[in-house]
Amino acid sequence: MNFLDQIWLIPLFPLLGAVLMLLFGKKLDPQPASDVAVAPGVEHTHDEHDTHGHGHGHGHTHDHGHDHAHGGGHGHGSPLKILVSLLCPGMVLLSFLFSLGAVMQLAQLPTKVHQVVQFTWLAGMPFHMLDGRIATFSADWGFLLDPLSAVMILVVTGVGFLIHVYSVGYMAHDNGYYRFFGYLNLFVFFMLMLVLANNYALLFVGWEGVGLCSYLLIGFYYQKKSAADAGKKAFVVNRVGDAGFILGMLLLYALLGTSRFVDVNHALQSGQFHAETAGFGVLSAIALLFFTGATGKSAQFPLYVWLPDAMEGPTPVSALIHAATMVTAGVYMVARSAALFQLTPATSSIVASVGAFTAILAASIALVQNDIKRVLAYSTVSQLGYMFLALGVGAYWVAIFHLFPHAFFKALLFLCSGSVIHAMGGEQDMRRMGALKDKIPVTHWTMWVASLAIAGIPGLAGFFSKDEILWQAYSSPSGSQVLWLIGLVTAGMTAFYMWRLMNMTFYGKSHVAPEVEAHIHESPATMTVPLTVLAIGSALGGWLGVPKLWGLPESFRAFEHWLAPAFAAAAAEGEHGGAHGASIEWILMSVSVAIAIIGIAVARYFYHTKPEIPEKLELRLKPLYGLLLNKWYVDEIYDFLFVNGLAKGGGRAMAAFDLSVIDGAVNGAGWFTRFCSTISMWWDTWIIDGAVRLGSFTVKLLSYPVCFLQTGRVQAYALFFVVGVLAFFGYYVIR
Amino acid sequence: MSSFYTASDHFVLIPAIMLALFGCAVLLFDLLVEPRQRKYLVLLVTAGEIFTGVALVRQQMYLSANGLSQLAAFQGSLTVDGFAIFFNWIFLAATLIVAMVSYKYLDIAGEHHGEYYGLLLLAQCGMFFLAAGTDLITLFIGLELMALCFYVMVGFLRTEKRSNEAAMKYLLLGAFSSGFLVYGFSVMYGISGSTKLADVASAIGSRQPWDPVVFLAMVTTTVGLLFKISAVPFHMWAPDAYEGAPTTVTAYLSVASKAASMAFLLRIFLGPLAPARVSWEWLLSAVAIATMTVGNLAAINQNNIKRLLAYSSISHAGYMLLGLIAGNDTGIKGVAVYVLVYTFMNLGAFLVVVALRRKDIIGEELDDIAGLIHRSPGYASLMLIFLLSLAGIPPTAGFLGKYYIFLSLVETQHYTLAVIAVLYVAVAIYYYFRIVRAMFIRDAADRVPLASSLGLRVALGVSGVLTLGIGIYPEPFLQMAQVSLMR
Amino acid sequence: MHPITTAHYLGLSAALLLIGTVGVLTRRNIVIILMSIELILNAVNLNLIAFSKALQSVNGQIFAIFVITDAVAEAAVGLGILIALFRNKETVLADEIDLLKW
Amino acid sequence: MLMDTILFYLFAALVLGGGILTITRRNAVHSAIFLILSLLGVAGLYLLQSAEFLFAVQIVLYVGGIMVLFLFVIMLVNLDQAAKEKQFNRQWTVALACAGLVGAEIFYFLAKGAGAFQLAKGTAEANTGMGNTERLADALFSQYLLPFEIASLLLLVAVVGSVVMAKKRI
Repeated sequence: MNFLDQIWLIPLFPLLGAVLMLLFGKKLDPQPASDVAVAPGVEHTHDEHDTHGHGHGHGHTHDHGHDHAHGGGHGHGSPLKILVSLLCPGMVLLSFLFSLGAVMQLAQLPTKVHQVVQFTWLAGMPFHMLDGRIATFSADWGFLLDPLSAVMILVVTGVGFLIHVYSVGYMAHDNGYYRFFGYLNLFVFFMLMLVLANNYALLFVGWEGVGLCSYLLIGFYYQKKSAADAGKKAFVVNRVGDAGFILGMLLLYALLGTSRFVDVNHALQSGQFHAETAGFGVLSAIALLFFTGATGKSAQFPLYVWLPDAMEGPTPVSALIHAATMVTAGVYMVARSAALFQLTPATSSIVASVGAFTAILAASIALVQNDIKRVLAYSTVSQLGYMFLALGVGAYWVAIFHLFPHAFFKALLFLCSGSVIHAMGGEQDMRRMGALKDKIPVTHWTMWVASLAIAGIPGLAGFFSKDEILWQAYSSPSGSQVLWLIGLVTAGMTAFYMWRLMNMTFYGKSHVAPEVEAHIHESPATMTVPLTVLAIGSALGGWLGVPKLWGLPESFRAFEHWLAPAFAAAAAEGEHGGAHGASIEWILMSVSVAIAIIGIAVARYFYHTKPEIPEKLELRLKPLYGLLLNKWYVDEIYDFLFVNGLAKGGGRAMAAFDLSVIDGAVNGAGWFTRFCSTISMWWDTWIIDGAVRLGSFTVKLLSYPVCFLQTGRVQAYALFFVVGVLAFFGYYVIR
Repeated sequence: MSSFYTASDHFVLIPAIMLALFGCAVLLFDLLVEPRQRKYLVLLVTAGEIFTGVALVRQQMYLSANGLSQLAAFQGSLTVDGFAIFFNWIFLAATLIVAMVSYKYLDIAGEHHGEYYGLLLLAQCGMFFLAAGTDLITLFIGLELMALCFYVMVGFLRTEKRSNEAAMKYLLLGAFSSGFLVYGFSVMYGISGSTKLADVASAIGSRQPWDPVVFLAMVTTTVGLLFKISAVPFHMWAPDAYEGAPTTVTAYLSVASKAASMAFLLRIFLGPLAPARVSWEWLLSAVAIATMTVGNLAAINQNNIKRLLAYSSISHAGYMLLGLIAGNDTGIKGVAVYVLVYTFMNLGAFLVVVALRRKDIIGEELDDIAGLIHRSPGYASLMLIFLLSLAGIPPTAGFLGKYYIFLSLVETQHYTLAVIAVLYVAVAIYYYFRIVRAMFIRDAADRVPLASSLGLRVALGVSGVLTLGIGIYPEPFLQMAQVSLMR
Repeated sequence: MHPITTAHYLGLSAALLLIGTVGVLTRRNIVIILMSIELILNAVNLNLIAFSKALQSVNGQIFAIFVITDAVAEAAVGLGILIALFRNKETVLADEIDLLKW
Repeated sequence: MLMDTILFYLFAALVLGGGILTITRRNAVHSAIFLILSLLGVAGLYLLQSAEFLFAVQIVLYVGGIMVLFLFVIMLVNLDQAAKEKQFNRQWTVALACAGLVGAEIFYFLAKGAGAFQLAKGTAEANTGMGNTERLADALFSQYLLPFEIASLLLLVAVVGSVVMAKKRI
């Protein structure tokens, strides 16, 4: 079978699943709800009476069912439900298999590019491009499989399938089971459209579609107001980014007269356009607008605010959408436009700076979060920042390389956290966890692998990609030591907060409420098997991109070779590694490993060896959040110096000395990080979130005067009419 | 002066004749049928539309067979061209869909009278002349024919205060604005000595673009036109009329009347006023920005779905104007496409509101649509499609409309307008998603499935399929929109 | 005394338009608002007739006939709606019908 | 010539005076009477401009038809109550100012460009020897046949519409 020409089937399968679920799902719903849905055509007056009774009854069971969403309710295993459980993951599995087939066949092709155009979608009249030439632009329903999209579809369908399987277990007791899978399948469809599109307009279809599904899934637990709010926030913030994307897209058309990636790249590489090194030209503007879109979708500063809130959705959703796939759409899109960004150093450096800034900002915020999913959410933002850093310095394949294992280990982390939450009966606060290691061993071990991977321990996936990013940030012509340093600090923080999470959750003393304690149980096999598979991926995924330095056979650098044709332009002027000595690379690598280990060690020291330190700090700091920053600062120094160091030490001066030198250093370091992250938090809550709120608030506020113009008096309307006429006439006079 | 009603005149006029004929037939049959059989009048309307459709097809075929771009009749009073046929299809679809959903709604409201269908058809007849008229008098009379039907239909719930009020306001303002419009026409006549659009165009073309009298005619005409498409600051009738009118009429008013007025506006601006472009381009830009601003901002705080959609349709008028401002082929085609897709998506959204109406529940508030996904997943999914389309999210049809408009702005380097327009799309999502949120992310007050009738389901299905279909495979519709405008 | 020109008629028409507008904008009684609209339409007719004369073309007069027709139709429907409104609300004052707002 | 001038000013005074009184009288019946007066003035001006047919239409239709309709409604809805209320709304000052400005601007445009109207000479018949009514009929049933037919629909709608609106039970 020729998979390559049947690419269109890959997104079609999940679409089919989604349509089936959303149209007929209600009938499959094992809940007694189905008896309420009398055949919709029945005349209304006829059934009004008895449905009222049913409606009430059902409303009640519904709420009841939801309260016990995780608590083991009923309705397990009805044949229809099993059908849903088989159908939806099955569709994604089919997509995965087709993707595998297509990618394998793609590998046989000499050009490694395969484009299939189904039919024309947007056709236009001939129009004048910016340079005056006439072009007839068109966008097709067409698919492009090249190394870049190949990686993406494998990630989307592969990880997507595992998460679907996981969801079968995770959502087993939830109402709206069918709805959940319908949305999830729909999401996979749009995500596949996004990555398989052969032009920007079609990419935008997927781009908006995934946003919509994200919205629906974040708000899935609609009884929670916060969930509904979070969904709206996500959508609105994304739309702001999208505005940039649309404009960029249109400007690109007007400039090049084409929308296909292949043609765009060809045009950009034809030598007709020169790199805009001197100033900020139209290419830079387009790139910047694209990047604006990417910041929205991929949660970069300043549009990242929606992602942490998005954690209100069910955990598999967080794993699939808000960690592994959708949020990488921005990375993918920028990588897709590599030829464009290559020509626009100014924008590229903005990308790199924003990426680096986001990475460190989010990491510092993650340091103090107590909600297990929020830590991971900020971690995601931070890792995405890494990817943009790589994109910004021109290391496109490295960004995709990081995206790939990140999809594994971040999905795994989320799923593990979901498993923890599942075990804890819905508890998400890490302060009420602890010592879960032996109770949920599979979850623990898989999460352990993932944490090591994200922390950057050599041998595991995260190490290779992260190290490559740091190296590129340092060595690339557009990189710098500063970027590297930021990346390095972020790496340390990452190790710290991940092991803080591990320690608070799995090790140490148990803080679990007794009534919850009794029910802790390992998740069913549908959940643990995906975890294990992802753990293997997280462990081994990095070996596709071993640093050249290690001198291993070229097959260990498969990833770079695979992607090379996609970034031909970038590669052409790449190979800059030679400029720097191998020794520097070794040193940097060692430093990054060292800082990862230090981060882990500090976290372990804080949260395992001496758990009282953070608690103390916590206690001290908590009441001070609200106080003025300066005052707090003074108080803290006072406390630290006198209460800890002197007053407590008192007569035991020697012991005090020991304390202040050894512990003090540790405390100081901890205190400093906390200080920084508090500022970050403050910044996040008040400035960034505030700006978003201010934006929506202003819009709402402006809405009032506009409404109040509408007084209801018809003559006031007529007066406005006359004022309009007056203004028009006035325009003539003042012209 | 020899033969004043030729075969060719007849051929061009058939669609209007059919509409008028069946309109009168409905009025007559209404006297013959029992009150509870009135819903069969819909069949009569359908028959009328079929005949009209056949006539349109014949005209279309005649034009293409003879390689004509247009066919004038009545000594140039009426012109059938691609433009007119395109818009007439829109009117036809809108009228048919509205007729199909009306009987149930009016039954529930207790005001099911045959006159309603007659007025629907006669209104459509007026729209025919708006789209096909090329003479000031024809256009004016067509406009008034349409408007009068709407005044009555808006007030059709005669025992409801809000309906009375809406009709009264609409009539007072409508009559006032048409006074200005026809004042402008009179000045145009004074300038050219003729009522034919082509003569007016050449007369205006022979003058300076900033000629004071031309400007006077332009402004007074423009305000009348802008009133009809509910552009700011002449929009204020729209929210009130939309809210007070029976929902089916609101649907009709918001799409068919707007489409017809848009056709009218295009005829005037691309015809007689085209030479004076420099003097109206800025005016329309300001109006478009104001329209998008007011429409989008005011919609945010609405809790009544009809009112919210009313403000949203005001903002859509702003987008449509942008295509005219851009003024290149893409822009004009963009307007045509926009009107087409707007028809189906807006109609669809209102139809779902129609479905919410029950005996004792008016069903217009956001609370009434809450939890629709649990009550009627099909309706909720369709509504989602309509709202996504209204918000301009691909691959729905709404994206297509916005897309061409924005593209034309970028092509003609109206960057500021493009940026503003795109940003307002972001604002729009905010209020459309209030409805989505109510439907999907809230619990229903009760779980009674929506009332529905065969007509309603067919109408919703058609709107839904077209809203998605045009977005996914727009080619045939784009071909239709290759309107032959007088350029 | 200057001979009467088209401009005189146009000025008179503009003045009548103005009066009608003021009536629409200020009078509370809907019946009188409708009368004011009649004034506006008559202003238009004055314009048309004046042009018709000046241009020696009968088209303007025909246009005026249609404007009169329209005025009649609008008045009839307007008064009908007014009666329906009065039946429900017992008022004919324009600023007292404000159920629909904001 | 002089006669024309005098008559013009006479009718103009009638038109404007009637108009002003229409919109200022408290009693709606008085308003209606002054409206008739104003419309009669307009009719007179038609005559001056040699639009005899329109003169007749104006008298019959407006003064005979519409005015009866108005008076009828005034009786029907019993305006006594309304007559005791304030007759101007709260926005009247602003409205007057705005309307005045618009009027001033229209005058400004007319003053600037009125002369231009004489430029366009009608292409139509100058003097065919036909009377006004005949010429009108000629044009109405040839060139303007279509709007004439549409007008019948317009009137149909007006009849149906006003019946639907005004009748208690239909």
